[in-house]
Amino acid sequence: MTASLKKWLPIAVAFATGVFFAIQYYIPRPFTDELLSDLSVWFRIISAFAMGLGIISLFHLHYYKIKRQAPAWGFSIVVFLSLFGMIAVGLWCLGVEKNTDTGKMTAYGWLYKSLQSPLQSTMFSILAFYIASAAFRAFRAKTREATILLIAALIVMFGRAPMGEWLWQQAVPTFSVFGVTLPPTIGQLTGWIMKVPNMAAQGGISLGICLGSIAMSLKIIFGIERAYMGGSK
Amino acid sequence: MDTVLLGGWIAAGLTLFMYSFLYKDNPFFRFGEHLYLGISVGYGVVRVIFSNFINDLYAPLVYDHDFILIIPALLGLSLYTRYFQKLAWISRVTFAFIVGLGAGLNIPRIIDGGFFKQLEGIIAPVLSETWNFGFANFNSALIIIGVCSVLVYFLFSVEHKGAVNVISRVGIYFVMIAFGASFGYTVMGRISLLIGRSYDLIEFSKPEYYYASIVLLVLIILVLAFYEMYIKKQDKQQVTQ
Amino acid sequence: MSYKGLIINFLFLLIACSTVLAQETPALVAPQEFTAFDTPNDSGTSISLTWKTSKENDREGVFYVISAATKTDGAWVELGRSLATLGLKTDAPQYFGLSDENKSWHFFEVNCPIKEVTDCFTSTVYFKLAVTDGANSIEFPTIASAVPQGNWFDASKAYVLIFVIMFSFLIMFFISIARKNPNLFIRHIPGLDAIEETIGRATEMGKPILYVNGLLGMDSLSTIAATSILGKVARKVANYDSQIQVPCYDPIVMSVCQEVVKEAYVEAGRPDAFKEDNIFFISNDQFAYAAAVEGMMMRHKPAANLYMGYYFAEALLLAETGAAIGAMQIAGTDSITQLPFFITTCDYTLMGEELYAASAYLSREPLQLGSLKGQDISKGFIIVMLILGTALTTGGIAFLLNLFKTF
Amino acid sequence: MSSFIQKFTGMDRRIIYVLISLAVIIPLLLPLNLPVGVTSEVKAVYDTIDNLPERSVLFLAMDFDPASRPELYPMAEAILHHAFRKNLRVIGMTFWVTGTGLGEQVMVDVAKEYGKEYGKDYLYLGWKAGDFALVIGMGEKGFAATYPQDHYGRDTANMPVLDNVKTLKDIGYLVELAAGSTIGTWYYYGKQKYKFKMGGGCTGVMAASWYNLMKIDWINGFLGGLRGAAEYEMLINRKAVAVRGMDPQSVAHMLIITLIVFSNIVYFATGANKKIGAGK
Repeated sequence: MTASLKKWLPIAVAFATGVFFAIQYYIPRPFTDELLSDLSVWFRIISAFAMGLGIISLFHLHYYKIKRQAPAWGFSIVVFLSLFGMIAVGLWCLGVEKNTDTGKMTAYGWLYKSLQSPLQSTMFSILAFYIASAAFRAFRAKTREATILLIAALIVMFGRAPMGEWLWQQAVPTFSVFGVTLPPTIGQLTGWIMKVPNMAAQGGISLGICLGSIAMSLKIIFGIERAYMGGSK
Repeated sequence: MDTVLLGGWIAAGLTLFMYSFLYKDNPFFRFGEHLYLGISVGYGVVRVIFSNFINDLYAPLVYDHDFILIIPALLGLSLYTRYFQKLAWISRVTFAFIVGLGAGLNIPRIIDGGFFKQLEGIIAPVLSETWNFGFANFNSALIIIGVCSVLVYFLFSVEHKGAVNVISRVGIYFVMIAFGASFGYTVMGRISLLIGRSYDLIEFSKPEYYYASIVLLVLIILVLAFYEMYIKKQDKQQVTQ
Repeated sequence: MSYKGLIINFLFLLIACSTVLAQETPALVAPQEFTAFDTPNDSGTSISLTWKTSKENDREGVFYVISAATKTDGAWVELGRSLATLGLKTDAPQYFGLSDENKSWHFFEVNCPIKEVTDCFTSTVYFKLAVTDGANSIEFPTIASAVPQGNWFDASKAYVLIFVIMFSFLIMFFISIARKNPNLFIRHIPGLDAIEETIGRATEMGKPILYVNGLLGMDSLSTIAATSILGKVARKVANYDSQIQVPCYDPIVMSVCQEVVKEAYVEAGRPDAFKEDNIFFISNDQFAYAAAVEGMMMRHKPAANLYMGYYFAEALLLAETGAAIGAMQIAGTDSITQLPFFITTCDYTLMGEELYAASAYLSREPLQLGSLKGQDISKGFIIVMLILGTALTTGGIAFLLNLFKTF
Repeated sequence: MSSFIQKFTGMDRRIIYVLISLAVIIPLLLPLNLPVGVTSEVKAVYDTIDNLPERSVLFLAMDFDPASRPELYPMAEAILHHAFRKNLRVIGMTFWVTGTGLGEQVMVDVAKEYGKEYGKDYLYLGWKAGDFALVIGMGEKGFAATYPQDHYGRDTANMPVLDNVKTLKDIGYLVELAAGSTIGTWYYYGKQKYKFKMGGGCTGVMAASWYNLMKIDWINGFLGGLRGAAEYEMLINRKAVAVRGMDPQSVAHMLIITLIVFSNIVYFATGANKKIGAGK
């Protein structure tokens, strides 16, 4: 009994929730919309509980690093100090970042603004360096595909920079045929690439993704895809 | 020391710590990385406690007697059955709920907003009303060709030989133009981020902040140089774990 | 007053009169066929009013005035004025479709609750229509009424349901075929063929494999696809007696991954080799996660990095660091914005739908292959529809295009 | 010679990093002031706002966080300047809890310049948990019912800024400034059902796919990245942060282009392509 329950209960739950919320879309009743709103609360409650799993995992990892005095275990102490420090300050400030009456930032808000925010922005901005080195390394006209990739990238980079537009204007003479000015400006060319070939590829890829993800949804609802329950058996 | 000044020094310092990774992995970066890890998880925990636990669960349960919320709470708690081998299967019910929910919500919305909208956007006349072939018509024709050939590339159960191969190659060329273009377009976005950081660093190098950025930059470079010399003397194995 | 002045005055009067005469426009006529009805396909919060357009009324400066009451002899409240040149049925194809008829009907939607009249759920509301050009006003003789009702099925979305049913049948059909004939052809996907080689290489080098599951939660289909691939990869890793590390962004995804990898080790007959600590949570802050994984890569120097699932800006942060340490990299994502960066930094990239096809490809289970075949048939169908639709639209027949119109 | 190629093509990436930093910092300190051309997708957003009748409502969803501030904040600034000049009412909110402060800052700062009054001319709803449920709420029940209190905890029910605008159906235009995938929430749970006009602004990386969204009519126009913001600044004739940022952009773009072109010239001129062989 339990063996089959173990197997079928999750599949039944996935089926029921899946079918219900797929059908909800077709029922124009206020209560179904309310249900959908309530559900987002359910979802937040579940993920709140799940956060505990994350903390346990993190704690476990760094606790053992310190205990075993693994190489560079000192940094694990940094994790603990900053983690518990932040939690303590946050609790003390009741999770409020800015006092809306006085407009003053609390200690919790201050920690976010002067520690987490610059760290976040800096990690993000490292992409400026990486995108340059990736372009330098990867954009070699080795194959036909690579060449196309390279040329499209060069045109768009040129066309989106005001200096590129200006240089193009200076360097490329224009003439008029049947009232049409030729050649197009680099900005127009960029716009055309974005709006025509780019759009075609985006359209094709996203249609494929739509089909793939609808099929995946159906497989989940019908219990064909069970990987999320740990294996197909 | 007032908090603005302190905040400036900390922000400038942490920014430079993280950038030092571009040179190589080093203790400054590792400190920044682990600090960031702890702070970010701590921030998340506090948010979860106040907004999810108290606002979404505790308050409605205690004040509004919204007892239906016990169900998600139980689903959430059941995640912890994983730590007991006999009960571990219960956590799968929660997984199934979340996965089923995602699947159910996605089906009609993807079909309507993604699939049909997309098809509607693609179909356009390839000849004008007076049966002329203008630039706009050329573009619509090109889009149709592009979409179809990309779709042919994604055919999995057909061998890509002969005509199918040729068409799918055309599809790949379209894809490459699109990816090259979005790569080129993104360069701008990423450089903007660096500009944003630079504004801040320039701000922090002003006299009001006692030249924080510049002082810290020099200090970090000096320490890194000494660190390099120190490592060279050590056995390499010990530091590259 | 001199006679001269008299003449001038007279002339002025004449001009003034003639301008008035010239501006004399057709008189207003009473609106026709005024009806009120419950708006279809909605939650019962609106009533639709329609009436015929007319040449005499539909011009600049003329308004239709709509009033409502809960009793025929009750207090009438003016709801709104609709400019006579605006407000046609064609504005609301979600209710009335795309018929040409719609051009000759006016349409006005009354949203509930109606201020100062009623909250209107399941109670009859009466409507009066008048037309005015400021000076004159003519009322439609009869009063229209309707009861707003919630509907149980949104018929305007029926096409979505039809598509789902057709698609489900298609997939079911091919699954049943695949059951009988499990050797369905499936084309090569180089990125997936390379996984085996990658694991072998990692084993030789005695280094771990890093598997990243994307940055979305378990409710995302890309994440589900990624965990499915993780199961297949973990099984191979277990066979080779290699190591796999899975840093996670979401605690629920982490738990699922632990289950999946554990099960894979059990299936491979090596449950003892499974280490739960290898699948761990990092942070739910995007860049804290990226920084930590970058640091891990620099220190542990994994032989291979696999990125499956949905990615945001961290894609290039991870993949470029991976390239710098010389790891073999395979990515698979349906995040179109990040694909260009994986293409340029990884050895192999699964694009879009290939991510969803991967678990079928790796497992070769008939159920999965069948659904893949169903997807392919749909793609063929789309191509035909697109070409046909284009041809028809070019010929001036909008039938197929209208079929795809969403409201 | 071949050793030079190896040195160049295998050039230490750290040299590139130094060049990029210089390309950004030097033009920031010594501006060039190049003109910025305006594209049709930005013009579409500008025109929509420009043609809104006075006192109609512009809904500004500022779904970004401090990390994306460099690209999206200037957009919010420029659009708000335009809206307040045109005497529109503005309702602001955010789905990103970490961006709550940014949204408040930009609204208050710009409103102050035009002497606009809080609660009458503009309203900031701030952040609230609920995600798509909030969109459904604002569409079905209305703003005041979904957000009984604004960002400052004041009651929204009787604010003049909400006169005659109860739900999302009544707004003039919704502008979504997105650093992530929130546009889907606005479309699937909002526009698809309540049929309001929508435009937006996005980070550079998302722009390529937003052209597609424009084609399939999710939005009628958008501002793509910092360049989009700069174009908007040109349109409203108020050159600020974004236009200033175009100089370092230009130099960095040219640097990367030069690097790519040069590396390809070296690659072909020396026949390295033949030795290494094609293929990925």
